[in-house]
Amino acid sequence: MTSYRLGLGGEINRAQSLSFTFDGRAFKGLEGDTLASALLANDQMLMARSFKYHRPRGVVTAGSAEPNALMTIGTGVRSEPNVRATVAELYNGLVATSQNRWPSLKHDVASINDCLSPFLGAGFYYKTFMWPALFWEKLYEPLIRRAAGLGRIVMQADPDRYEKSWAHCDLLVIGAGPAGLMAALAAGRAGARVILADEGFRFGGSLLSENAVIGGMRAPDFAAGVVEELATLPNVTLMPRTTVFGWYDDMVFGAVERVQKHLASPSPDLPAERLWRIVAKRAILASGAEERPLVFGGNDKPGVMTAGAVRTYLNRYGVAVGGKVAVFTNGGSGYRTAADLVGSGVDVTAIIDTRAQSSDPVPQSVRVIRGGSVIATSGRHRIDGLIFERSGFEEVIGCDALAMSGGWSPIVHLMCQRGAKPVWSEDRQAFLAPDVGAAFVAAGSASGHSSLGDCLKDGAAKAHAALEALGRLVGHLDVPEVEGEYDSSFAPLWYVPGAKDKAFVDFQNDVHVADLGLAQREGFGHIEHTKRYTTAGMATDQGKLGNVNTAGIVAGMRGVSPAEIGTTTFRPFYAPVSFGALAGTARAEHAAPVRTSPLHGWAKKNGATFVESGLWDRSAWFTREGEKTWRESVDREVLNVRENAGLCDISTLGKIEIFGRGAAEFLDRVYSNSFLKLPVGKARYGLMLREDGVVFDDGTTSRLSDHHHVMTTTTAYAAEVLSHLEFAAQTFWPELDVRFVSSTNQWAQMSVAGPKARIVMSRIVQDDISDAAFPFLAAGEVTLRGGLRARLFRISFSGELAYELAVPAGYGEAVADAIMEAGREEGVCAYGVEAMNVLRIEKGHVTHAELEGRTTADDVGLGRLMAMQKPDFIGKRLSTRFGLTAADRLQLVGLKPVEAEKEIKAGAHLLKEQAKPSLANDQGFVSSACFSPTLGHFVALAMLKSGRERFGERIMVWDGLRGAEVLAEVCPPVFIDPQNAKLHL
Amino acid sequence: MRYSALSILKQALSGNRLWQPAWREPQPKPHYDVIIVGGGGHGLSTAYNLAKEFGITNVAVIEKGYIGSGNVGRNTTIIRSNYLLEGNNPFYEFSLKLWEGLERDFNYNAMVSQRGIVNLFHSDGQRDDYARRGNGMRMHGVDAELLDREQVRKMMPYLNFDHARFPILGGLYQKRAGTVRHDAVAWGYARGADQRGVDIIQHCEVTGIRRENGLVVGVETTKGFIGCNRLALAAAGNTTTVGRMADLDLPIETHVLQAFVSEGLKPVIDHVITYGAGHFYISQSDKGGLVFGAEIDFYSSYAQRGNLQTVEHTMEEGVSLIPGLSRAKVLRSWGGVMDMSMDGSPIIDRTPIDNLYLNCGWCYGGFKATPASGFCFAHLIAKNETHHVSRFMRLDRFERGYMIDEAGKGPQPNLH
Amino acid sequence: MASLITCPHCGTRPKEEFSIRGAAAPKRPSPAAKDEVWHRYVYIRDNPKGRILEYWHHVAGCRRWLVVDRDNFTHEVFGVMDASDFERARVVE
Amino acid sequence: MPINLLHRHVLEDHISGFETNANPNHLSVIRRPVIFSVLAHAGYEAAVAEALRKADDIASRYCNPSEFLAVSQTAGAGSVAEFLTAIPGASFVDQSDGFVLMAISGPSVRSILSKCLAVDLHPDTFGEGHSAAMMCCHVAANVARTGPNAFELLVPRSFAGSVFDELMEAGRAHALTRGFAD
Ligand SMILES: Cc1cc2nc3c(=O)[nH]c(=O)nc-3n(C[C@H](O)[C@H](O)[C@H](O)COP(=O)(O)OP(=O)(O)OC[C@H]3O[C@@H](n4cnc5c(N)ncnc54)[C@H](O)[C@@H]3O)c2cc1C
Ligand SMILES: NC(=O)c1ccc[n+]([C@@H]2O[C@H](COP(=O)([O-])OP(=O)(O)OC[C@H]3O[C@@H](n4cnc5c(N)ncnc54)[C@H](O)[C@@H]3O)[C@@H](O)[C@H]2O)c1
Ligand SMILES: Cc1cc2nc3c(=O)[nH]c(=O)nc-3n(C[C@H](O)[C@H](O)[C@H](O)COP(=O)(O)O)c2cc1C
Ligand SMILES: [Zn+2]
Repeated sequence: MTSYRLGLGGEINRAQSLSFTFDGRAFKGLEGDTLASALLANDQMLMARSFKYHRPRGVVTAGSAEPNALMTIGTGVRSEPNVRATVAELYNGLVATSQNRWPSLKHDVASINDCLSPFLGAGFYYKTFMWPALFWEKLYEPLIRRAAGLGRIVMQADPDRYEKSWAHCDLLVIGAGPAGLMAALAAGRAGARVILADEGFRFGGSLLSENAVIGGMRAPDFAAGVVEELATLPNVTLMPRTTVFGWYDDMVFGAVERVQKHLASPSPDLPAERLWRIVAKRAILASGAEERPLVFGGNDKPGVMTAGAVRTYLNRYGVAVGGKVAVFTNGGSGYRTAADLVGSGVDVTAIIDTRAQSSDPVPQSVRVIRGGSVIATSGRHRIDGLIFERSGFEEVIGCDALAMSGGWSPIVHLMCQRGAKPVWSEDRQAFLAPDVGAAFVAAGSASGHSSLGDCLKDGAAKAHAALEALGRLVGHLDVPEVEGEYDSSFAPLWYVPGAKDKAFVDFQNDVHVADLGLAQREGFGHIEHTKRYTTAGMATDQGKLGNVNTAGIVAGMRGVSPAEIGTTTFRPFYAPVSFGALAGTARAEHAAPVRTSPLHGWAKKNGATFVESGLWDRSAWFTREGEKTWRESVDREVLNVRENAGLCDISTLGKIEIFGRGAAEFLDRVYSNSFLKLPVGKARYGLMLREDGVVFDDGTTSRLSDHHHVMTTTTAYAAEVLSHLEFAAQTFWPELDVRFVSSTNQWAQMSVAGPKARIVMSRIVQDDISDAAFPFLAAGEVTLRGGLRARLFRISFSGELAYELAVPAGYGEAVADAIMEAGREEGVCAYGVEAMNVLRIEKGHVTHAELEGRTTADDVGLGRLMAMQKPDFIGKRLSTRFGLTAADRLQLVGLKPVEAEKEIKAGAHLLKEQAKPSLANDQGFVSSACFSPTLGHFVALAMLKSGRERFGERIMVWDGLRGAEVLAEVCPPVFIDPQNAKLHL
Repeated sequence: MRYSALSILKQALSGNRLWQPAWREPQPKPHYDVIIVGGGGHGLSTAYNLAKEFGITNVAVIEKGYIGSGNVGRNTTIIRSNYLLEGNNPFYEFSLKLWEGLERDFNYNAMVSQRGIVNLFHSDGQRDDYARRGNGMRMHGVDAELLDREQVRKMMPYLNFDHARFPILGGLYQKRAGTVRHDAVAWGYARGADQRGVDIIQHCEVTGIRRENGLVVGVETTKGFIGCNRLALAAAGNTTTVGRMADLDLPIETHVLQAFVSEGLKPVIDHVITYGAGHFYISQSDKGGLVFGAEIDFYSSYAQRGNLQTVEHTMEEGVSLIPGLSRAKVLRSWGGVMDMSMDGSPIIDRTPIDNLYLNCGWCYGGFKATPASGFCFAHLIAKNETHHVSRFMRLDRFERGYMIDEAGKGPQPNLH
Repeated sequence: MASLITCPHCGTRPKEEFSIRGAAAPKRPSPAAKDEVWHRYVYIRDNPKGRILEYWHHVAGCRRWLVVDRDNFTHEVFGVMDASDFERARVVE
Repeated sequence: MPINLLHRHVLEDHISGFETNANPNHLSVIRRPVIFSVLAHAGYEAAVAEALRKADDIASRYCNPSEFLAVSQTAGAGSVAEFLTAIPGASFVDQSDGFVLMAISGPSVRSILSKCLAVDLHPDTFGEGHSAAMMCCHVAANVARTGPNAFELLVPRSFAGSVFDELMEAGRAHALTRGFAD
């Protein structure tokens, strides 16, 4: 037995044993364990393989910076790769599996890479694999790809729930160690709205791992006491298991709470994780300090870990990481670790101190080697000894674990995410948090304090300052006295010379000191180049352990101060965050809200198939008994509309109410055609341009009274058009008296079209709707039989005699039913957007298939709607540019196949007969096409170079993509009723 | 030193001690024939091409940071030539062809990986648009295939076919598209240019453009004045700042686009995929990280960092398209500042000042253009003549009404 | 900025409630202005790095167009005003 | 042929069949409120706001300085219209079918709503009587505080099903129940 659970101590519940498995082997742990501490308690030191060389690895840390001990937790669709065992809370039934090894963790074939490492130095792949050309794709790359990655994701839907929430506070405290607890307490007692968030599952931070006594209490008990008080304060929100991962503009923080990741049987009513956007007036970063590894030969072997981690396993989890532990340190932390180990009865074989002198208290009977350096370690799956060197002499010491301490770095990540760089302190030999303004400050060891007492005081003081700035009066917070402080100062040694094995700076990515040297030699000396060339700092821990060492070593190689080297850029995420948490509920069918039409129920009853159209569900066609394909239904609907009548749901069109004495003038300026003199009771088709002269949207506007118009827009552009109108009214012409409000949701709107539309509608509408009383383009309020007030417009998209009827949405279904009923004898049918599309193509009406953001009014044959005599309208001035009026522009034409049975598809291009397909020969494209049941063949609308001059020409419809070529005749784009006789029936 | 398996072997045996710097760190000379502002992909490629193709070697590339610190080093590495419009497609196809021979050309493995791109479509209208685009590509001899739903499912069974808000109807597939290792592009060009005599001057910011008698005579920099006969701007997101120094009026607005990488994962995504019902796109790098992105942040920004909302929105689209991503973790997000033009297409042209040349407007699509952009820009600078594949990419096209508006969104850069 | 905008009508709101149009400095010319002026208005952007005025539309809130005065490098917001007030003020100028 | 004027609430299908006794956290849907968009013309903004504020039976919901929603659960559409006609400088349009009115209340109401919207609903910043337009469940809605733990939402009709589902999802952990108000 080399590592084991102590008989006493630790913040674990010895009464609650938990079963779990690792690589199929069953183990037991205790409540309060992390997966890592439980594995160690079971003497499972080998936990993972490194990325590149597949070296055996154990844990290096006891926290969130862990680069090595990554494993997959869970099984099947609930498996999560790359979980750090050091932060994974143990639960009963947990299943953990090691990664990036084959066939097993112990025997990993790819560990051969380690022997090949001289050939696999930094950036080796940039220099080779180029010959022969095909080999890269066929051989090298597949091989490289096979080696890629660490864990494996299961590419299936995740059964767990996720959610997001907002939170607001006066003060956000990040980290619940001594500094954070005091800050939260000071602010909480003062009545401020406080949020205290900590990654850990238990508040206390380093207090849970330390042997100090605070105000007469054991450190963990002190922490528990503070937490207990905070929990009673209604203005304080405690957020354990919550990692603050990003600091964004305006004091918005992103945080992720692991709500149920630690539960054996999660509740279906709660999410697995919850994303928080925390809006804070002030924030305090009390994230502590990270202990730096020492960079020496063999520093990555299982069993080598930071001294602080050894203490945490010992004091917090009651686990001895080894039976014979050696310590390698450049400061007080190593001595403290040795003392705690000895105090718990664990054998400490030696303290090897890089410093020639030190005054740290040495535990009794422990050998201290001053001015020594470890240059190699031995053992494979766990170290069994080390070689140290002093004054030219080497000596071997047996040990089964090695605690190392290379000094401390404040964890300043979050404060550097918005551009500020950390500042090198010669004094503290560390990068300190930058000044980012008073709203966000660091406290405790994150701000460079090292003693526990100072951290406590600093937390309270920073909270007081924040509250004062917010104008809250605060009283004084008594900070208790600390007994058992130790001196955590250190004398940095970036790189331990004389290494006999690789000395790693980035454990996960296997970046060792030689790689850094190579990068310098090859000109990748800037720290960002060094990072990119060697991949140091790019692994899942993002260099939490290695980056400062890298800077120090590069500085050493260049003979400058680390201040000159600096750090690489800190970016979100402080720790990796799941896609799931960031996505929340917006996934699968809930990816975007669904809009349903007031006639949805009616459509469903009538056999509709729905299609997504923007956010709307629209009825596409209505299947009747016996119809096997959508085309059968659509053909029937079209013919029926042309022969009898049909009812189509057009509620999705945008509807905008426009009020004001300036409304007519306003419309005249936003439409290209004239609207000033539109009479009350009339509708008009209008074209809107963008300021660059290109068509923006079309629609109709009706004048209901002198100062009240109602505009309809296309479904797709409803929101854009309203915004456009608001922009024009509010910024171009704020002096015009005009007001808008959308009424899209208020109305169920239906088009009743077909030669029999009037007969049908007159059974519904009380008012006289004869052609004389209600001619084409009439618009106004009417009363339905039964008394309902409605709006009626005589507008036609289909080319038939047609009415658009709008009724309050709640009555939509009833009215549609009534129309169907009233028109039963006339054969009225329901028709959907597919039939509507056929009808409009036959009639040559354009939609956004033609108005595609590059077309002018003239291109689509609507040049007459450019009222150039108006002094101004949006788009007027730039519409006359040469390129927009050139003779060879694509113009709207109709196409019909020369051989009637041939199909024309939208998306095909056009070629002169006999011409070869090439860009130079490209004549245009088919914008819309359909089978016309009315004509018995396919018809299409197309955009053709100088098209209007080419009626009668034969043209090749080239669809190489789908292997089709169809000869077609160019014709005017209106296939039915070019005289518009039907509209005036 | 030529890079090859042999050189690696030799070096390894001598402890990797004799590798030479990939490029020199020269002091600026007082005067160059051509100065290029911007050590991004386009600037370096231009320098490389000037030297290699047009024999102009007295050239300096001036970069304010380290080379590759701009968008060439922070993009999502997608290369493709599936463009719709005549103004774009031949140019990007030319570029793709250059990618295909690039590595042996500049003796650097940039890991050009033609794994294919699938642009998914989710409505009939979108299918028609992609068909039009695909046919346009075919007309120009570019490979394109229109996949139906089942063909897409076969290639990428992990996409959300059963519970999608916007169903996948199919995709436009370009096999020859793919990804390239971003940093290696900058480094390969830099090394190739340096070997041919180009001076790459890093950590030197251009702060002014000096003119005499209307012509540019050189640039003021943080390392002093440097003279030149011709000045070429390739400053991407900072184009306006540099252009202002010569009083250029530019149709450019600077915006930030974010990109993301996940933790390293065993390969699961072989292709480049774009989501047609949103803006999400993704591929998996040879290291195992999922590299992905979505929309710009919509506001003008010169800061290389983005907004949480965009981050969330990107993940929402990602999980909606690929449900299996839910338990994968995002490692890092970053931003790049882009030169968004008023029609979404680039400019490679002369300027009103005779010896000042302009290369900009790449929006979020200029990485794939790097080889062709460098070639055409070098052609223009060397011969004072526009290369025919870039003939539509003119600065005065807006005045003349010849916009190259792929998205059809008009003069609002953040909509492109 | 840009995580939160304080709307003069609605108070502090997240970015997702807004849509952004772009630079507010260009002012729509009079119909009689020269072609060159119109071209500049539609296509040319000062695009300075630093303090800018930008049109934001509070689409999910008051639906007013706003002019946001902010720094596009630090993302600091100096002020937000209703676009109509902004336009009226610059007419007076 | 007189038409059978059956009015159908858009949430009918979402709620029927799930009737429960109301829990402390409850979402109640008002079946037929009267809702008008009221637009104040230039120069009349303050006067229109004031007139609405004073009206009996009508709650005024703020959209922007010149736009309000007048909501009544007691008055008829006709009488509200009559009242609005009398306000100088106001235009208005009936939107009773354009919005769905939901009342949500209970001890956890703020926790539930903070999953749906970004605005700080702390009583110090969003007190009783306060209302504003904001994004709620990805949709532009109007939110009003009607009591210490009570809010009313006005949601565009076409989105109401989506918003309702999201609210229920957000309320899941808080045992949120729902039903029509009658
Ligand atoms: C997140 C993101 C994803 C993208 N994804 C893709 C993609 O998948 N595919 C694709 O094709 N394109 C993509 N792009 C776009 C592509 O990266 C850019 O269009 C392209 O890299 C721009 O050209 P460049 O490489 O020359 O620019 P940069 O690399 O930005 O080069 C410009 C250089 O000019 C320097 N500079 C600026 N001002 C000065 C000065 N005053 N003095 C000296 N030097 C100066 C800058 O420091 C910079 O290094 C993406 C962009 C981003 C931001
Ligand atoms: N030189 C030194 O800096 C040094 C050396 C040795 C010991 N110490 C001791 O360490 C202690 C430091 O106390 P402290 O309060 O500053 O820190 P701490 O380490 O006790 O607590 C920091 C807490 O912040 C949490 N945290 C960090 N980043 C987070 C994030 N992004 N989101 C959520 N939670 C996060 C951690 O989980 C941890 O609980 C003192 O006792 C001090 O004496 C300091
Ligand atoms: C294609 C691509 C892949 C990347 N992969 C990683 C990665 O695996 N790990 C990592 O830390 N960063 C990765 N990065 C991000 C870089 O670390 C860095 O954030 C980015 O290049 C922008 O630079 P900056 O963050 O220094 O500003 C990647 C970047 C790109 C463009
Ligand atoms: Zn607002």
